[in-house]
Amino acid sequence: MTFSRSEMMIVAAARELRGQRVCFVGVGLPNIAVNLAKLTVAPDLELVYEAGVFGARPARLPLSIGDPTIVTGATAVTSMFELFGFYLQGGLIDVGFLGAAQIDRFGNLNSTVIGEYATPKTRLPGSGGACEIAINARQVFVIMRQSKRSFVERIDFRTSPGNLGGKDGARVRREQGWLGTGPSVVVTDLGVYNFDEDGEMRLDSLHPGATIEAVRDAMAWQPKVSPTLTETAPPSDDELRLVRESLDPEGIYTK
Amino acid sequence: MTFSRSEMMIVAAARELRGQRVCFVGVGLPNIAVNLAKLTVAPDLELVYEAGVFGARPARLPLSIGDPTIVTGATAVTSMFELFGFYLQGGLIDVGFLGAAQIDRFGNLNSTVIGEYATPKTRLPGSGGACEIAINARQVFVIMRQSKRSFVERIDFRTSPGNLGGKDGARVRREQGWLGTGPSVVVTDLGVYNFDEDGEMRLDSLHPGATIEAVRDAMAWQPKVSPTLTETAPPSDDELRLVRESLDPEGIYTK
Amino acid sequence: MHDAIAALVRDGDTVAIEGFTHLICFSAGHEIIRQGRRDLTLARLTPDLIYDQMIGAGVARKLVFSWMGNPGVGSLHAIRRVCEGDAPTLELEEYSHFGMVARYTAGAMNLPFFPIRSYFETDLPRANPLIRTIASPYGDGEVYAVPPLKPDVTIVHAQRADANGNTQVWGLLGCQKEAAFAADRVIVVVEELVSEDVIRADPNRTIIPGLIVDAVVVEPFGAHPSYAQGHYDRDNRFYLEWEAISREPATLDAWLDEWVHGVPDRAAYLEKLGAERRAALRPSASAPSGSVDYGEYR
Amino acid sequence: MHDAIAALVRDGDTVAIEGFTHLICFSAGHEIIRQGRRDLTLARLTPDLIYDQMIGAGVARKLVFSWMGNPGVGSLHAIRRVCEGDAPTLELEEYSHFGMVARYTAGAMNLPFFPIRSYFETDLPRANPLIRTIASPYGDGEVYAVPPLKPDVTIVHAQRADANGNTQVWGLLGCQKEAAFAADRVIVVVEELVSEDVIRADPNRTIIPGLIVDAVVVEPFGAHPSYAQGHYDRDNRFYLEWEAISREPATLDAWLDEWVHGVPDRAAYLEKLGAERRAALRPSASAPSGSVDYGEYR
Repeated sequence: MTFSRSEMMIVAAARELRGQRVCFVGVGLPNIAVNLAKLTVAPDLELVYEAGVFGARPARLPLSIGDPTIVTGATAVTSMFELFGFYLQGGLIDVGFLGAAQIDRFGNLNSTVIGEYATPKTRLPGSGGACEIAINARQVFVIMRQSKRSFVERIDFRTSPGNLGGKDGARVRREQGWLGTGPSVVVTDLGVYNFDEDGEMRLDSLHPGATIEAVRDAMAWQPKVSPTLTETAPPSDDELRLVRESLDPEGIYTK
Repeated sequence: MTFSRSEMMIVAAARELRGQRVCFVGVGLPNIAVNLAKLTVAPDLELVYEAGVFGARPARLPLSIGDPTIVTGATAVTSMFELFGFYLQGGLIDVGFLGAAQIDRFGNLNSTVIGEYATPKTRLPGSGGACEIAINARQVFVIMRQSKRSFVERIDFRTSPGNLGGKDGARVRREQGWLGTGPSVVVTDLGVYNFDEDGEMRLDSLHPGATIEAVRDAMAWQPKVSPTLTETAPPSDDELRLVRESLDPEGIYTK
Repeated sequence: MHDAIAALVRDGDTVAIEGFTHLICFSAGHEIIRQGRRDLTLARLTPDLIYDQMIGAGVARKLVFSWMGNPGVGSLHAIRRVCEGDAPTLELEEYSHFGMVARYTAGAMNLPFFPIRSYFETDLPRANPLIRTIASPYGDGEVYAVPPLKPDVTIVHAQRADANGNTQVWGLLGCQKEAAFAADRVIVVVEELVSEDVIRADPNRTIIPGLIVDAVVVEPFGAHPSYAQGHYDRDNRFYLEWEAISREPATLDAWLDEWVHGVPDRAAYLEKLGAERRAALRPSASAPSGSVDYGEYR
Repeated sequence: MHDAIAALVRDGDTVAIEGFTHLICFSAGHEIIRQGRRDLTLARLTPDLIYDQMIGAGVARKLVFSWMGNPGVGSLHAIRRVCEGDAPTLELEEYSHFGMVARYTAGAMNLPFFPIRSYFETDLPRANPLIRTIASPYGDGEVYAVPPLKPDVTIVHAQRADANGNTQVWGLLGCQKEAAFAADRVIVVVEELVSEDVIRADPNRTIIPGLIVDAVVVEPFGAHPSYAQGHYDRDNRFYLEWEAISREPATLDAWLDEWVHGVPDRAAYLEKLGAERRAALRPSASAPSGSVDYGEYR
């Protein structure tokens, strides 16, 4: 079957969840990716929704992070104090998903402002729970579409810390007692990146049809490329069917 | 009707609750006094049980502070985090009741040890919630039977702060931002004490049959006596009937 | 609602209409607009459409928040208009979700601060100097502190309460409890007024005691276009439409004229919305919790 | 129970059997005695009879607590024997109720401390140097801090759970949730094992998610002589009898021999207790919570 770049991105993100246990879920792309993973590579994945739901069994694709369909039939509903305090800060979350308006080569993220903080060109939503996920989830997966405007040399505001200045990132996290080890994967519409020993993004896999030139055109720095760069396996018919028929039948996120 | 000294003590304590709104309840004497007040002088009194119950409607006299009868039919049950954090420390409690093994003239209380802390002659229960009630309830009422062993010159351990060193008590409380103004009444089996402007206990009312000499024989210091010392009105027949028939029919606390 | 807002919400107050996606009391926000309150400080984790409407209507001078967007849809344009560019007219005080929850919790507990493990190595403490570090007294490093938030008024929507304000909620709990205990005054707005016996049958379900409640308002569908678990669904169509309505001051004003100033109260709003649209938002079937036994102890 | 304790409770562990007067898991305590664990640090707000029995049996070297008594009756004599006089053999670490709750909460939240407004002008910080002052970073004075408490094992008794350990409780909640989230390992002991559907019908009733539970043990009446709301009452007769039993080492040992070492498990204990005594503890009538509607959203 043919597939869109968004579909490839979702499928690639879902596959990264193999072997993971507890995932913090936001709405939109991460929600679809996580639910696809649960139906395919990670049947035992436990989902924790930011709105305070554990063990959700949504009867439809949730339209917002607090859709009533994630509550009915769930295992547990908790206050946000407990959700953020006991589940996230308490260290129970293995993987948190983040997106942002800007990312730098070390995986630091901006979802607060474009321009100066006091007089912004564009006022973005702000942290929400993002800075908490970045610090307290054991690992962070990033899903973002690539462009020169979003993959930048310098982010305008650091909302969610990634590997900080690169080499020193792991040390700072350890010394300050963070539970999270930071971003481990960035999945885009063009490829999949991991982080090298300097804490810098490195292109490890190119999606079918994408080229290194297309990747370079869609980011503001010269990316490191793995010597063993591979091509991402295209979405299988099963994966596509699940996305199209069950997870996003109206194509809200995947067109 | 004739009455016991314990009955007089309970009735006198209940009468002190006139006009009060929200009362923190422990089990035993305070429980009976508070429930008597609700049936007589303070029908609108709201009871908050230390175990986490608001608006209890016990179908029988609760045997312990966590008796299931205070739960069934209550208005709200809360975790202890909320009970102590939101209700007590949050400032919603108008009156807390305390007893102790020792009290001094300034209303400081000991319920921890007799003797040295590390090698005690008698190990008492400890604070429980007492130090929190003493600091955070807007006012504290004390109910204790008098004796030279319990009304002492110097308490062995300060579990619950009263008026501290006397004069300076109110200032220290204010400067440290305590919500509570400290002890306002001490009801014993012999009389009722209030606190004077120096923060010292002052005998204001003698129970029927008690004398100043009996009071002096039952405490280790020379008590101040109000120039307008009165005699406590004896328990009315109604008050006694309520105590004997409804609140403590087996005479556990009132004999 | 008119009387509760008139009596309890004053110009210059800090007001929190809480509820995380669930039980957002739009009807109270609309009444505040109708009564023309000014200079409010509005606090909420997610300003959502209700604060976009209120700020678009000019009731506020300041916003305290953690995530500003139209969830699942896009932007809050009325708010963006007054905080972007060279001369923002709305003051912002910004935290993260947990920071806001911790602030309400500190307020409810009468604590001078609440410690959390957020904000490390971010620009947020620079943007908001009230986010400060605090050293552990056990020699094991620093965490961040946020200050207590004590609203003058917290407004909570709920499925049910009794006449004394004892309030029960199921589904997402957000931080309504913390925000209510932190507040000086509390307004509870309910889908259903029930007898005391209904509340007392299940005391563990009570999240707010009448003790701290100043007014109980009965307004079914008062959380529309957000939702009330078991009563009605989120009206997602309206959330989508808001994107266009809020994009221009003129369309926003026209909407306010029609749907807020143009109706005297929630009942009129609901009539205007129409029975059909309301019916379409009802759950497709019931999903009963089942009953547990507290036991009689005599 | 045998297997859960054998696998999850080790010599030297810090163990918290929580439950404030309600749902105190005596059966787990007895199994720990039977298996001869040593050098435990026992944590609990109110040691109650269960820790008097365990400390009398010699399993512990240290007690972390806030109120030590036989509630409504008198003293815990076995504990007093080892902590009074010139050569106490039990180490005590003492807080107040809220201090203990705050410690579990800090443990559950991975905080280095929890701030509370207790201990001002008392002798408690002198008696326990882990109670320390901390200055507010907002210049408005000092409060006290307590350190996190992270038990190696927390044991919680509950009315019901599913096979995955998703646990529901009604009635007094104590601080079981905080103690469970703070722990490395969690054992849940229930009156009734229910299907997942029962739990999922009322997700707001779940206080502990299976995610943090290592073992589920089904033992009806496992909290006797404490109680389980809706299932059975406190056996006050036993609390009264304990006063005499615990007063002398000989009577205590005889009781342990008969009721702990002398029975292989809880079923045998209950049989020994007798059907009549158990029946007398049942609630006099049922008091149903009633059902609420979560609604189906498809």
